[in-house]
Amino acid sequence: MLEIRIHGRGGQGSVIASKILAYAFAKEGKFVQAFPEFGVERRGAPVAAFLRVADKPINSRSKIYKPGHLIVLEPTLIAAVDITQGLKPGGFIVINSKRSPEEFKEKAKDSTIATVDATEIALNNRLGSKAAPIVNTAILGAFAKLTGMVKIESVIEAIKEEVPIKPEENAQAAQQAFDKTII
Amino acid sequence: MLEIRIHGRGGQGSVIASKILAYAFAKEGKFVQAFPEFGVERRGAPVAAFLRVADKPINSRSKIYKPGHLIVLEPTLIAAVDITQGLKPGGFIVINSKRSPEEFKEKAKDSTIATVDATEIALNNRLGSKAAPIVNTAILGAFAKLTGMVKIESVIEAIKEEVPIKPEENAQAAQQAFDKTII
Amino acid sequence: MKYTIPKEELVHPGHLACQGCGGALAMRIMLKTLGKNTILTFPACCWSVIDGPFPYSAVKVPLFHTAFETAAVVASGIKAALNRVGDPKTNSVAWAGDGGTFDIGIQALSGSAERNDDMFYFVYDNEAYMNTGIQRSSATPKGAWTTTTPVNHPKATPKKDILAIMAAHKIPYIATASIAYPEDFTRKLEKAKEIKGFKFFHIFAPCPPGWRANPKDTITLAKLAVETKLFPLLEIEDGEKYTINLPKKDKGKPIEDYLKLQGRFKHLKENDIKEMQTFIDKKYNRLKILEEISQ
Amino acid sequence: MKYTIPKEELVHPGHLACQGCGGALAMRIMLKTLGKNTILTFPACCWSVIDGPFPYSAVKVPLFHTAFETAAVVASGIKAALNRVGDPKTNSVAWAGDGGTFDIGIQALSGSAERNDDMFYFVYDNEAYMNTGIQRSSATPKGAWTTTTPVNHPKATPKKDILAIMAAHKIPYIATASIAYPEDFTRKLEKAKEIKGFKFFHIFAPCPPGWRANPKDTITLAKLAVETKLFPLLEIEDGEKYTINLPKKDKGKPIEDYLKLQGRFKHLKENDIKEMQTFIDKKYNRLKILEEISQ
Amino acid sequence: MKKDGDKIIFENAADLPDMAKSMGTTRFNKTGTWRNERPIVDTDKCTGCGICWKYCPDMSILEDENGKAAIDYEFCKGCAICVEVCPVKAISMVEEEK
Amino acid sequence: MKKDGDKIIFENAADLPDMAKSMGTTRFNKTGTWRNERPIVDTDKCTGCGICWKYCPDMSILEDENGKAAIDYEFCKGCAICVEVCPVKAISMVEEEK
Amino acid sequence: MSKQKVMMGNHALSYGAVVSKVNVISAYPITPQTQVVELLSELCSNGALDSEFIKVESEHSAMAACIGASAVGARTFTATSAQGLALMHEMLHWAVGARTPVVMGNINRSMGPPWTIWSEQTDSLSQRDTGWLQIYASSNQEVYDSVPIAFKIAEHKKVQLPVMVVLDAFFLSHTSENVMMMDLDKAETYLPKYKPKHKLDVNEPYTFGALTTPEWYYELRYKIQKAHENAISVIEEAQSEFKDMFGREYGLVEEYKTADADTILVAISTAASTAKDTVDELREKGVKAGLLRLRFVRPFPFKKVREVLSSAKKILVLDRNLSPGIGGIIFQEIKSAMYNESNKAPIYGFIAGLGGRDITTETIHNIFEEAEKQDPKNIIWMEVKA
Amino acid sequence: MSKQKVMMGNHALSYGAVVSKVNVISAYPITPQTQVVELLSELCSNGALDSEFIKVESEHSAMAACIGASAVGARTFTATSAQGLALMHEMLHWAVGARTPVVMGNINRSMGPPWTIWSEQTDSLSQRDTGWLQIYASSNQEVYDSVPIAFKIAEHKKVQLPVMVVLDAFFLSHTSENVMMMDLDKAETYLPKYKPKHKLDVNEPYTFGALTTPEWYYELRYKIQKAHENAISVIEEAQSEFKDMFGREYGLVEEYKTADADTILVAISTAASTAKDTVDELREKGVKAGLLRLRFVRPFPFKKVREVLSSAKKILVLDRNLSPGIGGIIFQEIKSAMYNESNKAPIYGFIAGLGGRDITTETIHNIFEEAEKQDPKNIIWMEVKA
Ligand SMILES: Cc1ncc(C[n+]2csc(CCOP(=O)(O)OP(=O)(O)O)c2C)c(N)n1
Ligand SMILES: Cc1ncc(C[n+]2csc(CCOP(=O)(O)OP(=O)(O)O)c2C)c(N)n1
Ligand code: SF4
Ligand code: SF4
Ligand code: SF4
Ligand code: SF4
Ligand code: SF4
Ligand code: SF4
Ligand SMILES: [Mg+2]
Ligand SMILES: [Mg+2]
Repeated sequence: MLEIRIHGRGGQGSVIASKILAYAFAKEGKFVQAFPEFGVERRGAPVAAFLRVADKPINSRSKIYKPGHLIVLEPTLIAAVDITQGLKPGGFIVINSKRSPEEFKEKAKDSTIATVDATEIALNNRLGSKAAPIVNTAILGAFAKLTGMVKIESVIEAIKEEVPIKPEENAQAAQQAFDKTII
Repeated sequence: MLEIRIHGRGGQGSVIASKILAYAFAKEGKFVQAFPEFGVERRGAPVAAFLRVADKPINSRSKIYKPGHLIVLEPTLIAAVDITQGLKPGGFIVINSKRSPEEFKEKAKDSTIATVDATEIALNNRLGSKAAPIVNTAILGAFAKLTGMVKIESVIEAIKEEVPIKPEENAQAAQQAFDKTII
Repeated sequence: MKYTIPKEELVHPGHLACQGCGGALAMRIMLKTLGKNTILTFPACCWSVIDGPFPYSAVKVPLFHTAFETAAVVASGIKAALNRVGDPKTNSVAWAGDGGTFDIGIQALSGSAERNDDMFYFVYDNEAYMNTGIQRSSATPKGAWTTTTPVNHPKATPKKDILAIMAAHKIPYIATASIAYPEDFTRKLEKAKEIKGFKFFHIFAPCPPGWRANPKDTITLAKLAVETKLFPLLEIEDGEKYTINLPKKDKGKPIEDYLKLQGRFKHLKENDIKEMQTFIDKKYNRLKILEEISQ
Repeated sequence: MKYTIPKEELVHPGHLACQGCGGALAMRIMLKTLGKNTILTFPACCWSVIDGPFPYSAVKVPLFHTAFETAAVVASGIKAALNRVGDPKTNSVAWAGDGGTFDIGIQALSGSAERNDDMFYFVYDNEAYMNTGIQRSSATPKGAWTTTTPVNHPKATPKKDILAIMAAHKIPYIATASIAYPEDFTRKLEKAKEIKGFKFFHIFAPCPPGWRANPKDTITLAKLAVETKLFPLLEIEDGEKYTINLPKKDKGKPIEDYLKLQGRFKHLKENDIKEMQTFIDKKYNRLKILEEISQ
Repeated sequence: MKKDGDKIIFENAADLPDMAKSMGTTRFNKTGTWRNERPIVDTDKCTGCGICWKYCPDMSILEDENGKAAIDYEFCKGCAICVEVCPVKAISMVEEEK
Repeated sequence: MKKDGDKIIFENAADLPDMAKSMGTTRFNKTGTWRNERPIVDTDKCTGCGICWKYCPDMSILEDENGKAAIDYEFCKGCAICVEVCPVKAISMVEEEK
Repeated sequence: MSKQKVMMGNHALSYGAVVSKVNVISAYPITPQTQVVELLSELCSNGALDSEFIKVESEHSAMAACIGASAVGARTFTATSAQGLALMHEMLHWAVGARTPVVMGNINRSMGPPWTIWSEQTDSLSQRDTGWLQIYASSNQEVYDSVPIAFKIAEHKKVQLPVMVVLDAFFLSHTSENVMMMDLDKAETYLPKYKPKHKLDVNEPYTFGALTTPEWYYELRYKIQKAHENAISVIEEAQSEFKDMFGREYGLVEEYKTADADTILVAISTAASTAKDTVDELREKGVKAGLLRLRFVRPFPFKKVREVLSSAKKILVLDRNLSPGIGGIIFQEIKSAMYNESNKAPIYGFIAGLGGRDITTETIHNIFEEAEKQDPKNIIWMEVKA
Repeated sequence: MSKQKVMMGNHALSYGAVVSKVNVISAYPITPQTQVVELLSELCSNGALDSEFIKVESEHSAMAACIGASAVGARTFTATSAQGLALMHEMLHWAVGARTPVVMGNINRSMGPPWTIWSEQTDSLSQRDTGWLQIYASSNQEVYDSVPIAFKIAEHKKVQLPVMVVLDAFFLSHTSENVMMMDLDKAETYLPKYKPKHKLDVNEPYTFGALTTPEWYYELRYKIQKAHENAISVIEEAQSEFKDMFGREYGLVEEYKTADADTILVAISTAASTAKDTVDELREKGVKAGLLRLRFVRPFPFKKVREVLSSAKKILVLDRNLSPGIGGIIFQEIKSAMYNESNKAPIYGFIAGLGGRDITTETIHNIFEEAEKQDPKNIIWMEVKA
């Protein structure tokens, strides 16, 4: 069973990212659970979302404490919260950042890290504004690239079906991120 | 155990009569229960009230179906409702009426009947108006006289303590009724 | 016989109202005018008893008895259902007492009014909780005795101004009506039938036992309420257009005429009565001004 | 530094309001003016979260969190208790959102107002249920998007006129206030402190996420609401004496200035905006008339 | 469910509707028994103006064959409103038999 | 109940009050982490008029020793209201470190 | 120097509040409770009771006002019935979570629809999961005495929970009985002024009821459960002190001829009182019958119930209430309480008297008879026109 | 031609209303239910659902509006949670007495105060005495499917009672899972238009709910009890028809490895789902564990429960709810249901997860372990910081 945690800020679409990714997995015949942090977080405050993926129906309906993999929508969070809390060794981490993966290496020595400048990609596709870029779709492309767990085609299909506003642009952002991911 | 039923019209004070009589009995060391008909009767509609009296605490808290004795505040009711329903033979009946007890004999052959013109007594004591005389205290005097079960002094004491408006006049009415009761 | 209001009766005799009940008469007039194509909702109030015990009823149209605080919204629900599974032309009518309107039902009422649901709301105002035995409501006038406002502490605050509250909701039609003026009441009902949206009627309905009055004086009292300007007959359209129908003359009868027929005001001192008169005059003047500025 | 409103802070930083929350600022101003001798009651609203999780709190005075529909009456209960077992001079203050005031709490509010209980009631109006994620309330303006009034069917009925409703209750003091005009707000609070009875404040409190606005524009929006006459600053005494404080000039800024900063109005067509402008002008004129006739 | 005149008679629970659905009318309830006094119409005086009819809360004013007011004693509760409102004083109250 | 700076630590149920009675303050919650951008005061421009102080919803404008505005970065959420309201444009937003 | 009066249950309840010197009352009228609001209004206005009476616009507000007042440290009282109790429901939960020791009288009336005003315990028993303590009285004397006892329990530092004093519509509420009145001073010795452990106080400002995450909510609930468990001994103390001062003795339950009984009937309220006569009659016939009346339904007197029923050969439960789907609530409670016990005597559940249908000594005779014929798995309906 | 979607429980619930072609919706937002009102608003406004949505000012009004609409013969739906459900309480009783087949989603959230938004079943279980049927789902597929099933049961002439479809806050409401969608036409074949037996109709004008004296109120309540009893077979039929049409099978209860189990855990909702993993793990270790999930709590599936538990040597009940004074509600229900049975295996009651505290497979392991050490007379609190 895969267990993934997504970090972002309230209002950035971490939960939607988890849902789209879940849908992409479901399209490939998987059983999925995607859920937000169960809290009252406000816009701006650090938040998380979660995802379980398995080959058979998932009975366990409790929270995820030891994720195998991480997705980080917002690099400033790395200073603000302990993103690797409970992280199992040997997993994947995707970070929205201009920087190279190596620069994050000390955070999680046992993990394979990739970075992508999802912010730039989002803005290039006119997703959101400079103050509030919409990076949650782009980063999923990077996740597909880094992990190989889900096909980029499934991610793109899921985006097109699930995102009501600018589905094409979002899909394109995911594809571009897929292409530009630095591992 | 004594079980008594009082007949009147909504607004005539049958329930108060039952309470005062209960209090009079209580003053003589009895255990009592006084209660109205449990209904939604409106002013003008025929209503009833009830009274239980015993020498020891009364456990039974159900209604009275077979009263031993009756008190009738309003003679017109005799035509309107079956006042002797469930009445046990051999009891007492007090009726507010100008007429003689004999005229009611056929209604309850086994009972001892008394009449008193409580309406006139009430009006003489300035209790209520002609359209709505307050006869509920006067008739209790007649009850004491007819049955001998309770002393007129107890009735009068109870009236004085329990009736907030014109207690003296009400007490006097009871005494006069006591004196004028025709058996 | 001359019939100045619709002849057909949609209320059965044998109902359980007290002798001389103003609320019973109000229903009689309302129902005969609105007609058979009407579904009624009653919250708890005297009319839940007047209607008669199961398996009997006093009304000839469908009636749903509902919880005390829900009259308006149940009528909203009924209307929504009529729009989907019935005849949208059927009138949905909430009929409530002052307690069910001014107090415990005001929230649901405010909600239905805010949504401007297409329905009628009638309050028959007897100025207290009568069904439970004469406790104060917020419709009880200042100074009145009730069993919860004893004569040594009669009601201290004035009657809640339900008309102003409803007018603030900007609903299309508000009217006052009186059982003493059935033709005026009928005319307003006919007018309201043609209006889509929320229609609110405030009906003055004397209650002999509750007011410690003689049943025979019910109509006299209702008439005096209008003639003393205590309860002017009026209409308010869209919350702003005021029309005063009655009394015609600005100088009304003195309020004593009305008070002296009722035991609930017996304890009032001369000064109290004077204060009441001032209050009435002031309120009426404000109505007059509101009427003027809406011309 | 120049302090034009009381300096002491009775709200702690670290509270959980979103960036640029108008409601948070409203509380800050209110509390520093009313002062420490105050007991607060909050029903469910953003402030139940802003206040912080147990065992923490953002306010420096006693606070009782209560059920959504009960703010006013809990404050009434608190006041009654203060009269018997505490200091009758302590302010009892209900602080609620527009949903808790215009909708689910209006009945309790109406009850406390009718009894003229000696207390303060503040509604910070962000024009929707924000705590639960931007659903329409009856304070949502006509035409606005919320999650329950989607853009193809935006809110169809106008904002409920809570001022008129409260004025109909004839309470001693009603005021509007804005976070953009703290000195005006503070002045009104000082005035209200001296009045015995029910005091009602309607505070305009922009909400960046709920209005789809930029947090930095919170004050700008609040100011524009006044300047466009959408939300005039005023006082109503005894339900009848109206005083308009601001805007001074009768000709306000056009409503577009206000609308264009907010995503919730993005879908509006030119005609809709025109209609809104007419509505605002008409309403303001009526206020002017009410002010005139109360002189 | 059976009817006995205006009365409704159920046999048992199965015979009842599923909820309290009233199929009878309050005509079962002869409120004429509530009266202490009864109204009497003086048909000579009565002009048939219909005012008493209009104000009776108990639908107890009927029209007789001459267009005059007639009382339905089965239901009239004796409130005397009709006496009060009749412009020609054609109705008066008399005591019921005791 | 123990305190660790602004944090409150309970041992167990017995250590809790009987109901949710809050004894700590929201200062435990360092909302400075919420910022993507931070306000910077240009003390040369600042006149100390107090307007930014008046409008900050987060009590995050302090007064420095010269009577000028200073930001409390522990709590400032970065809404930029202060930037907007400053009459002399003495405050500006800069990006937080990524 | 106590004085005898003859008074209806509603007045007994009101005078119970008077001897408890309540500070704040908030209530709303409803049949069959109206005499309570009326008498208390009268007493507040003529000075016999020095209390604020907040005349609210609904029962929901009545309970909310009481909770607010209680949170400041006032002794608060209200009374209601059926629909009113149901309308308060959210606030009933609230009073428990807020730990406000409000005392409320509830006059048992059946629930609508259809409209009804007659006695039945469904209204209060269906609040059994809210956490209120519940006292079911079976005489007006007990109603009167139970109010100060209830405050003493509610306000106890180990309890701090609201208490309901419950009485049957009409059978008590409107029935006048002999009641011995307490001396006011003596009552104050029994129940001194309320000194709250926690309260809203500007001198020690705290916030109550803030959002509580999964971290501690669980433990706060645990403490409520503990308070129920603590209440048992607090009640025993409060009632023994009451006996010492006023001579009248109350238990968590009332046992009537249970000691050697083969068949024990479990019941509450006036039906339990009436049942005593039946038990006496059965005893005369040589039947070893007994009666267990639950005076407290919450806290549920597990220990007492188990003790009393430990050697019964047959247990009958009479319910004047219905929880649709499972039958009588007391039936369920008793079966559940007895499950893990060694006595496995069959427990029979009887429904009777819903909607105010009378429960007479004959009804109870019939119950004893039916128990001989019926399967305990069924819900047994007495005198239903089936 | 059913389509797979990944959706949160709140959307599954909403789409359940869509395939049921409801006529009237009235609801009020509350966390964690808001996505239901939001999605249904959207669907009503874009024409995907042809229904009136009455946007009321409170949950009390939401239920009242549904009752009014249902009385006219409309199919009506609402959804709420915790405080909202509690605020409806009087109207919950009303819907039952009026026999209006409203269907309501309830998202389980713990009750305040203190404020909380997290999962716990006390809100809906403490409505157990109102007479509503209650379905507790443990997956979003089940949430979705249960709505049309609920209407089919509710509207059945032998039932005519309102039904609650209950799901856990966050663990289902906000968790997106795979859901197979129904074809709209097929759904309509399964659940045709509602044809009420009784309704408000100007052509056949009757009065509903008039004051009912002790003469017949008792029998009307008896009929409600009978409707609960009838519901059992109606449910079985409705669910077998559902299986035939859609291939998904539901029972009154769900049995998981109970056939030969020595120790059976009884639970509801997502905790029961999680427990399956624990059962599997225990089985691997050779422990004969089993799970009985109550899908229906009302009508209470007496026969099924007794059957499944008839040969267990130990019965454990897991309650994510608290009825203060007695502990877990399901614990009480199960003990009561088993009392007069021949299997007298001890029944242990465990409380866990109140206020949203997580219940993991480990929690359930601990429960199985604790059962070896504890006395069944106690309420056993799991993972409480006592
Ligand atoms: C929730 C609730 N509270 C109280 C009652 C009791 N009750 C029934 S009718 C009534 C008074 C109604 O007063 P009003 O609305 O003025 O109508 P009236 O009886 O005067 O006709 C009251 C208090 C109730 N049925 N439900
Ligand atoms: C009885 C009840 N229904 C619903 C809710 C959910 N709820 C909590 S806050 C809220 C919205 C409050 O809106 P408003 O009063 O405008 O305050 P805001 O959140 O906008 O500050 C809602 C619907 C609740 N707590 N209780
Ligand atoms: S109490 Fe008053 S309103 Fe009620 S039925 Fe009698 S007269 Fe009519
Ligand atoms: S949602 Fe709006 S009102 Fe609520 S805290 Fe955020 S900004 Fe303030
Ligand atoms: S006395 Fe009253 S009830 Fe009888 S006819 Fe006249 S008005 Fe009607
Ligand atoms: S009011 Fe008088 S004149 Fe007119 S119809 Fe009646 S009885 Fe005849
Ligand atoms: S950015 Fe916002 S929070 Fe920070 S100091 Fe400026 S106004 Fe205050
Ligand atoms: S508003 Fe500008 S000038 Fe005034 S104190 Fe703030 S930074 Fe200084
Ligand atoms: Mg009234
Ligand atoms: Mg709001």
